[in-house]
Amino acid sequence: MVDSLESLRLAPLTLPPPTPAKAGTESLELLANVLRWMLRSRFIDERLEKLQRQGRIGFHVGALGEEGAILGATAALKADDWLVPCYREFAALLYRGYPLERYLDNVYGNCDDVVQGRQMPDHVTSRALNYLSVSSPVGTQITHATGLAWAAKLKGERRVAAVFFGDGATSSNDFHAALTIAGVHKLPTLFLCRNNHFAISVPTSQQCAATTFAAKGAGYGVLGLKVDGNDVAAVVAAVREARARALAGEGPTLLELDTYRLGGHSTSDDPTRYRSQDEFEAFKAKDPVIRLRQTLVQAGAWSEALEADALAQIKAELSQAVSRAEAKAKPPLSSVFHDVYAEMPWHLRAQWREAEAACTAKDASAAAEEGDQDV
Amino acid sequence: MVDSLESLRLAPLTLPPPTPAKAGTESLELLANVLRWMLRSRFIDERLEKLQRQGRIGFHVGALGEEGAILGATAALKADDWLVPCYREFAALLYRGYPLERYLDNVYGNCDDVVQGRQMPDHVTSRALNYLSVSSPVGTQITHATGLAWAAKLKGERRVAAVFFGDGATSSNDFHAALTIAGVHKLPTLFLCRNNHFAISVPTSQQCAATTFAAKGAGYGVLGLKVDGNDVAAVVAAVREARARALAGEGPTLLELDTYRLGGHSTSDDPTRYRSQDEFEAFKAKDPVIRLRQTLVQAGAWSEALEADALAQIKAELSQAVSRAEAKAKPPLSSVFHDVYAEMPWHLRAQWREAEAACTAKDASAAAEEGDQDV
Amino acid sequence: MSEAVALRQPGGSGGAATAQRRGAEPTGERTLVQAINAALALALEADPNVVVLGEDVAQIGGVFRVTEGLKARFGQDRVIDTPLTETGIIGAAIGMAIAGMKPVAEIQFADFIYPAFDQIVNEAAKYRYRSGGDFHVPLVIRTPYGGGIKGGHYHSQSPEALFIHTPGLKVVVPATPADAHGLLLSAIDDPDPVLFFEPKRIYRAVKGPVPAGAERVPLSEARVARRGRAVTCVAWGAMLYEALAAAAAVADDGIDVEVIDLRTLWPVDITTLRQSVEKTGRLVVVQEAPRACGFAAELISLVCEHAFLHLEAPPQRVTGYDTPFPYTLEHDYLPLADRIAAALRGTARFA
Amino acid sequence: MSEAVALRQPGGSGGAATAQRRGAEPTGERTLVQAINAALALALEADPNVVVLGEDVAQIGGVFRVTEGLKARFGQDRVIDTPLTETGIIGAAIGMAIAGMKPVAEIQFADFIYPAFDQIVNEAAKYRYRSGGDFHVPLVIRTPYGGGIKGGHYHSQSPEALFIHTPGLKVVVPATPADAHGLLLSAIDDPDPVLFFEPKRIYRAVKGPVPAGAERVPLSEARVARRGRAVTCVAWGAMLYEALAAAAAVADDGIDVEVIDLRTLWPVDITTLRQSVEKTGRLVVVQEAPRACGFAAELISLVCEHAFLHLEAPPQRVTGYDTPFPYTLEHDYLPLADRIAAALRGTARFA
Ligand SMILES: Cc1ncc(C[n+]2csc(CCOP(=O)(O)OP(=O)(O)O)c2C)c(N)n1
Ligand SMILES: Cc1ncc(C[n+]2csc(CCOP(=O)(O)OP(=O)(O)O)c2C)c(N)n1
Ligand SMILES: [Mg+2]
Ligand SMILES: [Mg+2]
Repeated sequence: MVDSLESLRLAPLTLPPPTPAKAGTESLELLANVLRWMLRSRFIDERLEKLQRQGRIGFHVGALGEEGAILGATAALKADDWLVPCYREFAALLYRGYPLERYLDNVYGNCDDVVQGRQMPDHVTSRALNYLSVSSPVGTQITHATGLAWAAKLKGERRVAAVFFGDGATSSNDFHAALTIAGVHKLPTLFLCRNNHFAISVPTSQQCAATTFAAKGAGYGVLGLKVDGNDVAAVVAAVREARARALAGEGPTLLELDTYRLGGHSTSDDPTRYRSQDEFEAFKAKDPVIRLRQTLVQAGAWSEALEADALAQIKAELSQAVSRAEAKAKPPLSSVFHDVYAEMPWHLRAQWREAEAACTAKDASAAAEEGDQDV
Repeated sequence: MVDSLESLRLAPLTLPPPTPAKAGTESLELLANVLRWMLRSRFIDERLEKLQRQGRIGFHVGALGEEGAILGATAALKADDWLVPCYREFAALLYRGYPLERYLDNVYGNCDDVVQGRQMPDHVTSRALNYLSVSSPVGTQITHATGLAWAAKLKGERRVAAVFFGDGATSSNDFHAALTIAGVHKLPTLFLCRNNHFAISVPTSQQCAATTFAAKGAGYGVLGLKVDGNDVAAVVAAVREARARALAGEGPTLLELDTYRLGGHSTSDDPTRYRSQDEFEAFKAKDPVIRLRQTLVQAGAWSEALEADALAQIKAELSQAVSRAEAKAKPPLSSVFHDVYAEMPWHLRAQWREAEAACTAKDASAAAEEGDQDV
Repeated sequence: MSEAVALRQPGGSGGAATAQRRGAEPTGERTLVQAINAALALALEADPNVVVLGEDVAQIGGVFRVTEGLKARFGQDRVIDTPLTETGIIGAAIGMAIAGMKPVAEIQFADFIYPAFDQIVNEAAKYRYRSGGDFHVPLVIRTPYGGGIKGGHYHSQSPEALFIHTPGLKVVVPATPADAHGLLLSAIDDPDPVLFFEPKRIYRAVKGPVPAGAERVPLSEARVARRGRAVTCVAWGAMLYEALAAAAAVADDGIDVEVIDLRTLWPVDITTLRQSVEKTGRLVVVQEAPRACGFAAELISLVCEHAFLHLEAPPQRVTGYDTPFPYTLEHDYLPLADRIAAALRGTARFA
Repeated sequence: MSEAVALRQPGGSGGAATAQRRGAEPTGERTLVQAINAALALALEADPNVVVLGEDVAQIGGVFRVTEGLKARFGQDRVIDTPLTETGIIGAAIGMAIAGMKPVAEIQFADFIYPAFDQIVNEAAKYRYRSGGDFHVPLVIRTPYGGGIKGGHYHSQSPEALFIHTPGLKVVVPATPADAHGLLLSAIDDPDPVLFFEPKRIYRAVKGPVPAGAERVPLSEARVARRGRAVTCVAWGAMLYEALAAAAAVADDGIDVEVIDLRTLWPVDITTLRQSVEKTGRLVVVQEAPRACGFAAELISLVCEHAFLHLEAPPQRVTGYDTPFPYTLEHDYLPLADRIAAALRGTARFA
C-alpha cells in the first residue's frame, strides 16, 4: 500500500494533469461530481466576497484555488468518518449534505444559525454530518482529531478522523502534540495539511525550513506524503489509501496537499501587499478547476452544458438562500446565556435577567426619544 | 563538516569504546579532565541521595549514567557560550567554575543560596557563568536557547546557545517551537537531547514512534544527529562540530545524545516499578565512566592513583560544603518579597509588612507557650 | 503547628470525617488518595466509555500513586500513559469526549496545566456554546494542587481563579475523602468540563470514611464544616483544616466561627454563602493562591452584591502573597491557621 | 449609541485628548494605531536592542497595520515575521530579553495568547525571582484586545485578569493616543515583563494629540478622566469612553460622576482609587471581560480593604457576562454606556 502512495508523492506538480486512468479506481462520475462542487464552492466564495464588500455580511474566509484539495479529500471519505475542519472548508460540509440556507444562516449569524450568531461567519458545525465545530485559534482542531480517532479505535468502530489545517498550523503546539500521540498509538487519523503557501502574509519559506511539510512525518514515526493538491484525482487516491491504511491498523498519515490560495486570506486581507503578480499568475495557471475540467472534458465526462447547468443551479440556490437568511431576525437575547453549560447555573440566570432589564430600558429610552422627535 | 558528523552518527553503540584517536583532535588531557568531573558528579549524586534519605535535604535530581553526555558536551563549549540547563546538569555548572559550596547552598535553600531558597534543590543559576536558571516545567528552556542564539546573531557575537533537554521534552510545545524558529532563522543553537530512555516511567517507545529523536531534525530543516552519548570522545567531537557549523552560519543542530539513566528519575522515584533488572544490567555495562576510564587507562592517561586522588578530593570538598551549607540560616522573610519586580510595588511592601506581623505574632505566641511550659 | 493541623480531621457538621474522632475501625478509613482511586475504579467499572490518561498514570499509577492498580485491573487501553504533552493530553481528551467517551485526564501537577491552557479555555470551555449545543465535552481534568509539600514555584500552585474566570468550566476542590469520592463521581457524570483540583498536601494526611457504594456528592453545594454565629470563614482544599484549626483557636477567645467548605468553587453555592454572612455579618476568605484577582476577591464581590447591608466589618482575605510560591519559607507564604486566626479576631472585634 | 460613543473624545482633566474639542489642527491629531506606531519607531531608533517580532508584523505591518512601515525603515532583522507559534514568539523573546535585548512581541489577538501562556506565567513572570535577580526579562507583549469589532469568541477577549493574578507581570491598557504612546515607551523601558493590551475597538475611532518627542507616561499612575463628587466610576481601554458617556448622561440627572482611567491595571494606582472613593463613597467598576474573577472583583476587594468605612453603597460591577463573547449580539454583551448609566444611577441613589 505504501508503495502506491510513494508513487503519488513523486508525481510532479506540473501540467498537464494526470489522466483519470492514473487515479486508479476513481470513477469519472465521482470526479465530475467533485468538479461540480468545486464550481459551487467558487461561486459561493465570489458571491460572499461581494456581500462583504457591500457591508451585508461581516466576514468571509474562502477557498479560492484550494477547492481541489478540500473537495477531493472530502470525496474520498465516508459519511461516517469524522471530518474536522479548519475554517476554510465550508464546501466540505455542503458536500456532505448541509443545507445551503443553514450555511447562510451561519454567515448572517441569524436566529436560525446552528450556533445562534455566537461565532463569526463560517464557524459552522453539524453533529449529524460528523463535522466538528470550527474554531478560530489555529491548529487546535488537530489534537481533537487524534482524540476522535482514539475513540474510534477504542470502541472498535470502522471510521477514521480526517482533519484539515494549513501550512501555518504545522507550527502550532497542537500539530506537534497530535502527531506525537497518533504516531505512538497508531491512531486512524488523516492529517490533511492544505499547503496554500501562506499563513496570512507569511510564506512557507518563513514558516519552516524543511523541504516539505510531509517531511515532518518521519519525526513522529508517521508516514508523510506530499501530494499535488491541485490534482484532484491524486488527492482522492491518496486520501483513500491513507484511509485504508488507517483502518488496517497501520496508523496515521500526514498528507501535504500542495495547493495555492488564489484569494486573500479572508475578506479582511489584501494579498497584493505580500505577493507578486507574477507568482500569482504562475499559480493561477495550475488552478485545480481548470485542470480537472480539462481532464474530464478530454474523457468525455464534462461539457460546457453541464458546467452552465451547475452554475445556474448554484446561482439560483444561493440567491434564494441569501435573501432568506438576510431576512431573518437576530438570535434572541437568551442565546447569549444558553449552552454555556448543559444546565444554566444561578449566576447566568441572574445575568440574563440583568441583560433583559438593560434591553428593556434601552428600548424604553429609544421609544421615549422617538416620542420626543414626534413632538 | 557534515560528513564527519555523519560518521559519528553511524558509530555503533557497543563496547569496546572508541580509541582516543577516533576522537580526532580531542586531547587526552581534556578527556581525563572530563573523567575527573564525571567521577565528581557521580560522587555528589550518591552523597546527595543519601542526604535525602536521611531527611537532611528535601530532594535531588541526579545524572547517574548521563555524566558522559552532560560533561562531554559541556567540555566542547566555550565559557562564553550560553548553557541552558534542564534540571539534571549541575555538574555542567560546577565544571564551568561554580563553587561547590554555593551549589550546596542551593540544595539546602539557605540564606546564601543564589535564589534565596525560592526554588527546589538543583534549581540553580549563574549569570557570571552564562548558565541560565533551572525551571521545572519540561521543555520551556528550549525556546529560550533559540532566543539567546537569536540575540547573539543579531548582535554579531561569536557565541552559541546550547540547551539540554530530555527525550520526554521532545514532545513539549517548546521543542517544536524552538526548532521551527531556529531552522527558519538559521540560529546558532545546539539542541542537546539527552535521550536517557525514560520520561520518569514512560519509555521512549511510548514517547514517540520515530526511530530516533535525531530524525525529528528533518521536519524543521535542522541537521539531526544521533551520537553515542556514553562515548565521551564522540560527544565532544559532535558538539564541537555542531558549534563550528553554528558559528559558520550553517544553522542549528539537533544532537541526540543516546545514554541511559542509571538512577531513578529523582530521589522521589523508584525505577524498579517500570524497568527490568535485565535491561538495567545491560545498560550498566555501557556506563560512560567505565568506558572512558578504560580508554584513558589504555592510552596511559589515567591511573588508579589519579582516580583515588580525584575521589579523595571531591570527598573532602563535599564534606566541607555540606557541613557549611547545612549550618547556615534560612533566607530572611524579605526574600519572599524581593525580586518579584525590579522595584517592590506598594502591594508587596504591604504584604511584606503583613508577613512580618504574622511572624512576630507567631514568635510571641511560641515564646508565650515556652513560658507556660517553664512554669 | 501547620504540619500537625494537616493531620487533623475536619470538625463541624459535615459528618464525613467524624468517624476517626469516634474511634471507628481503621478499615472504614481512607486517605484522599485512596478515595480518589476508589472512585476512579468505580467509574471505570460502571462505564466502558471512561478512560484515564496522563503522564505516568498507568505503569506506575501516577507520581502520587493515585491511579495505582487501575492499569492492571482495566488494561492499558483504558488507563493510558501518554507522551509528555499536556496540549496533547487535553486536546486528545476533548476529541474523545466529543466522540462520546468520558476521559479523565491527569495533569501531573496543576503547575503544568498551562501548556494545555489554550485547549481548556478556548476549546473545552467554549465547545458547547460555539457549536450551539451540537457537541459538548464531558471531560474531567484531575490534578494535584496547592502547596505544603516543599515543591517550590512549580509543584505548589493553585490556579483555580484562571478557570473560574473562564465561562464554561466547573471547578471542584474536595477537602475530605468522602467528598473527593462523591464529587469525582459527580464530575465524571457531568456533561461539562470539570477541573478537579486535588489538595496534595492532604493526600495522605487526612483520613476519613468513604462509602463503599457510588453515592454522589452533588456539585455546587457547599458544606458547613463548623457552625458558628460570629464570623463566616470560607475555605477549600487543604486550607479547610487551617481554617478549622483557627476557628478552634479563637473559640477559646469566645469567637464563634462558622467555617464553610465550598467543595465546588464554581458555580459557587451562593445560597449557603449568603445565608451565613447574613447571620454573621462578617467574612474572612482563605485562599492559598496569590491574592490579586484570586477567587477570594470574587467571593467578596459576590457578598457585597448579595449581602452588603449585612456586613458589619470589612470582608477580609487571608491568602498567599503576590509572589511566586517559595520553597524554604513556604510556611510563611501559606495562609496557615495563625494568620487566619489573626484575621478572624480582627474581623470579629471590628466595630 | 455605543458606536457613536466610541468616536468621541474623553473629557475630564487628562488633557490628552482635549485638543480636538478645541479644534486643533488635524496634523496634531493621531489615532491610537498611529500613536503606537510612532512609539515603536522612536524605541527602535533610540536603542539597537529593541526588536519587534510576531506573526505578520513585518511585511504587511500587522493585521491592524500597527507596525506598518517599520520593516522598511529598520530592516528585517529588527522587525521580524515569525512562524505561527505564540509559544515560540514569547519563548524566543524571553531568551532575547535575557541576553540583553528589548523584544516587543506582538500576539495577533489577545485571544491567541494562550499557546504562550506557560511561557508568560511560568517563565517570564518568575525569571527574576527564581534566579535571585541574576537574570530578568525586559519583555513587552503587545496585543489587540477587547470586543466591539464583530470578532466573536476569538477576536474579542479581554484576558487581563489572568495576568494580574500572576505575580511578576505588569499590565497596561491605554485609552488615549497620548497614553498609548507614553505608556508604551515606559513599558519598553521597564525592566520587567509588561502586557500591553491595545483596545482595538478604538484603534482608529479615537484621535488625539501625541507629543512629537519621547515623553514617557509613568506606569502605575491612573488618570482622573472626569472629576466628580457623587460616584467613582473606574474604567480602562475602550470602556473608558462608555463610562464617560454614561457620566455625561447621568449628569443631566444631577449625578456628578468621577471617572478614573486606570491606564496601568497592575500594579494598580491604589492612591488615586482610594482618594476618589473616600470622597464619593460610591463605586462602579466597568470591565469588558466576563465577571467572575475579573479585575473588577479585585478592585472592589481592594476598596473594601482600604476604604470600607467610606462606602455608602454596595460597590457595583458592570461587566461582560460569564459566557463566551458572542458575535451578533456583542452590543448586548458589552458593558456599554446604557448599562453603566443604570448602575451609576442605582449606586448614586442607594441609601
Ligand atoms: C493561535 C492563533 N494564532 C494566530 C491566529 C491568527 N491567524 C488566523 S489564520 C492565520 C494563518 C493561518 O495559516 P495556515 O495555517 O497556513 O492556514 P490558511 O489560512 O493558509 O488556510 C493566522 C496567523 C490564530 N487564528 N490563531
Ligand atoms: C510541562 C511538564 N509536565 C510534566 C512535568 C513532570 N515531569 C518532570 S520531569 C518529567 C519527565 C521528563 O523526561 P525527560 O524530558 O526525558 O527528561 P529526564 O528527566 O529523563 O532527564 C516529567 C513528566 C513537568 N515537570 N513539566
Ligand atoms: Mg496556509
Ligand atoms: Mg528522559
